[in-house]
Amino acid sequence: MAGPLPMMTVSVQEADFDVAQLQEALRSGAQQEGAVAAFTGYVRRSNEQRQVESMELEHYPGMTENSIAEILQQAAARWPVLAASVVHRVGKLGPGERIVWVGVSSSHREAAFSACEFIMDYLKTRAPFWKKELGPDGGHWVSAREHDTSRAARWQGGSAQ
Amino acid sequence: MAGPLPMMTVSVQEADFDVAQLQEALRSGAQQEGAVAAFTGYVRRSNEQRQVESMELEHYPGMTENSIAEILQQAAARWPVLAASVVHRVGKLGPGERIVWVGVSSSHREAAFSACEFIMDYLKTRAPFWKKELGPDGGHWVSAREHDTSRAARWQGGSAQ
Amino acid sequence: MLKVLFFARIKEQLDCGALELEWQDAVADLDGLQEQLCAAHGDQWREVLGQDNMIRAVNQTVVDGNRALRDGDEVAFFPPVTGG
Amino acid sequence: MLKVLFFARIKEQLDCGALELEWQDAVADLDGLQEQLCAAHGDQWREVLGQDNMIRAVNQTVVDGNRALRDGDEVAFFPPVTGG
Repeated sequence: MAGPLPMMTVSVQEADFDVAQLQEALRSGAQQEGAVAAFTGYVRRSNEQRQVESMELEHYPGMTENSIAEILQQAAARWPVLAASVVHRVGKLGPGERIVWVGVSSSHREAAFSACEFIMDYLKTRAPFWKKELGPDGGHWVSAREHDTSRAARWQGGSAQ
Repeated sequence: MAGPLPMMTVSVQEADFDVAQLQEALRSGAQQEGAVAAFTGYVRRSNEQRQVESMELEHYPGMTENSIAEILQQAAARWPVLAASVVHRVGKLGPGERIVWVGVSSSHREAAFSACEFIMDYLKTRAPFWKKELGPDGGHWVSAREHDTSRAARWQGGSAQ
Repeated sequence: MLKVLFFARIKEQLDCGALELEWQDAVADLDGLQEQLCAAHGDQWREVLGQDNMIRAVNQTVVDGNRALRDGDEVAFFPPVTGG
Repeated sequence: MLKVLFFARIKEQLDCGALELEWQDAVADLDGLQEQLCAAHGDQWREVLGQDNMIRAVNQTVVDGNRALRDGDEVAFFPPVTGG
């Protein structure tokens, strides 16, 4: 893409986050230009009829950050991204808590939407995180969804927008 | 759609807004379930080589709220939306200020993304708002973009997702 | 009585945001109302309201083409929208 | 020396998160390393590491199929990811 390099940030953290602050930081990184598309994922309250009392999020330190940075670079190569950020929490989380935030700033709203959804789809299938749900019946590792793999696959080959 | 009716809110206001608060309100309306896709639009700092010192946003009171509510209902009829909100500012705004926020909560992230983008595309072409940019060369009514019309048109006919 | 509203660039070009018109047969449809307004206010109005991309709404719903009007209707003339 | 890591369900099933292995010709590729681990630790490891959807990464990059290894490499075994 022409112009200055997009600002890209990745954070893997135990702490909760504030979506307004993250969005302000994203905008500063884009010289206060561009519209923002953002996605926030939360811990489910139940999954496949099982009540979720809490969730343990494990990851592969080092590989996680690198794989997300690569996902962001792929997004910036496909769309005119001004800035992109991913924050992903790890450790123990309660039902309804925020897990992940993805924000993309672009002068073109369709690019902001597409890049944000692309990043989420790849995050779901490429970044080494694993969710374990804890409930009254004990622990249960969340299964990967075939659906997520096919969502990610649809970005391959086709046109950029 | 099965299940409880989605919570839908529309606000046309002069005051600024906090995206984190709006997102919390959206989540409460969805019984704290579902992922959230959100879009925030901002006043440009320049447009077509013209510096923007401020912007006047005019609207058609009554029709604005009704047309946005209709857009939200159309989105909820196409996708499994748990809650959807639109906040749109009017009056005098400075460069870089927030103009519009659209948030959609859904248990399916692709539905959240699609419904949010659908609402923005329709908002751009159906809701009676008009932007006037004020700069060193005087006032300039922003022209409607053919591109926005074609973005909105692509939702017609085709499949829901 | 018909309530007629003008917005944005149209309002500025006509220097008029709203007016009211006594009900009469000549304004029993949108085209008739527009002709009546142009006849009463002159060439400037005829030029502005005749613009290609003019949008007309009746009772806050956009109308394509002509449409019958009833006593008490609210009619609006405005340019393509540019919000969001 | 090879560093070998296990994550999530695999880590629990093996009751092992990480181990180190002296460099030797028998572990000069991924398949050799996996066979060496199974031979050393028994049927439980053979069953767990032989699962269909096992993902293997070398130096934090996912690898499809076999791949040569070098002294100092970091190898990881993990199930399909479920973040986001």
